[in-house]
Amino acid sequence: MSKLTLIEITQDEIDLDALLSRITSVNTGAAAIFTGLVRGFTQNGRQNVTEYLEYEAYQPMAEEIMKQVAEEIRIKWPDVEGIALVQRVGRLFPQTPTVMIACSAAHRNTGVFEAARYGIDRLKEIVPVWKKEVGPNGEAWVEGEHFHEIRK
Amino acid sequence: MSKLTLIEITQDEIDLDALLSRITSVNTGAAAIFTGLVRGFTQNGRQNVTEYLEYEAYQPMAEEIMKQVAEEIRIKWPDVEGIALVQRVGRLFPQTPTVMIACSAAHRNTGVFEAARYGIDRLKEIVPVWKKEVGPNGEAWVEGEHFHEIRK
Amino acid sequence: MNVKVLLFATLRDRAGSKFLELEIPDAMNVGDLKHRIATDFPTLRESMNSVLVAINREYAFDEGLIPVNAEIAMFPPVSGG
Amino acid sequence: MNVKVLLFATLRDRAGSKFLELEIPDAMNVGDLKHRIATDFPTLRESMNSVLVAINREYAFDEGLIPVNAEIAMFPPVSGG
Repeated sequence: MSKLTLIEITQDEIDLDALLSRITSVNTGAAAIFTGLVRGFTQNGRQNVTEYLEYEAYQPMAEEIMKQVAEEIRIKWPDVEGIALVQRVGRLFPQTPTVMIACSAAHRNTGVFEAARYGIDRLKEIVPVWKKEVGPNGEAWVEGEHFHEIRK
Repeated sequence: MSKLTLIEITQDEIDLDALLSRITSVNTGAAAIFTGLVRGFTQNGRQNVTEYLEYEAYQPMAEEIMKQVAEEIRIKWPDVEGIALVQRVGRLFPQTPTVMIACSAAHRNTGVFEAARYGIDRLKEIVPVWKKEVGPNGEAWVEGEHFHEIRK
Repeated sequence: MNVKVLLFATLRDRAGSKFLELEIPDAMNVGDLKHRIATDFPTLRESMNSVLVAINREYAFDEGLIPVNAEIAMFPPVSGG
Repeated sequence: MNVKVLLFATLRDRAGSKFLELEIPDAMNVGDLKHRIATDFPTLRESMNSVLVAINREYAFDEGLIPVNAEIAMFPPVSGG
């Protein structure tokens, strides 16, 4: 069993196929992947148009915390073999993947779905990354799902 | 809300990024993807090496049943927006993705993980596709997880 | 009436052909068709115990009647994914 | 001792700087450092209510003491993904 862990904070486009291949071994039969994308149009009480999101990370700590999340997954789902956690940063436009979590294993009944779900939940909870939303009415930092301030 | 459904039986390589983009709209914020891959090495009681798998489909019926699976997903998880179900056929070597299910939605708490899981379970249960395993000791049709006959 | 039965996977290999052609009475049901094939095609006899049957690309049960001009297919339990 | 506090997101914008430098007593704890910043940097006062603090790239609580030569960071609740 090959335990491959891939952690990345990157400015580059997320290439799901390439990332998956990096956590695939000759034993891999199944992979569950989650990806989050920039929404161009949201409704939080009011209708809201996003031109782009600007992501920033406290990179060295974010990488440490992402490793910690991968270790948590390994303890909870020991049959998971490959884990990839990738956060893209920089200016990201609607319909662009911003984050990906992939968990691979020999079979699908090994917790790969639950592990990927856990991974994205934990990432959004504790990894030091922030996004600022820029739209026609100005820009706003997004903090824990609510808008903290709006400036033009 | 854009309800995009993509059903494909193909000889071509599965390109997760391209397929995802085809079920992504300006409302999409999350996607759960499952992919199955050819294992090169398995243990079903005995150790077993796979050179390749040969997949075949009863294509027109397989497409109909895949559409039916997508409709089942829409009934069970009405917040799912995009659904892709792709089965690759032909000669597939170890570490190659053979199948993909992707479910996209505005947010991750819409059933996208459960829907992708349901999709692959149903596909493996009812879609008329078969695989023959070819290895150093001959070839064998795989039928419902057990080997039905071995010939050299 | 004359019917053509498409075969897949092990069934095709055992029959040595991608389909069977046979003459059946009108309004025969699926179960009787399976019996008939088990009798007429000895290499397929064993397969008829676990065979799946589709009529016009939908799964059919033994009681289902075979309509005129139907697309009939027989195959083993599926193993895709 | 002299410490440097890295700032991110809203905190950086409000301070108008990527970091703060200040002189603190040895063995000051995180809670006291937050109070000190709220006093010395009025634009960050409100942020100190919900700020997260990391010492050497690990989350730190108010009771945690600030070691010598620590990498200290302050930032708002995370919003990545």
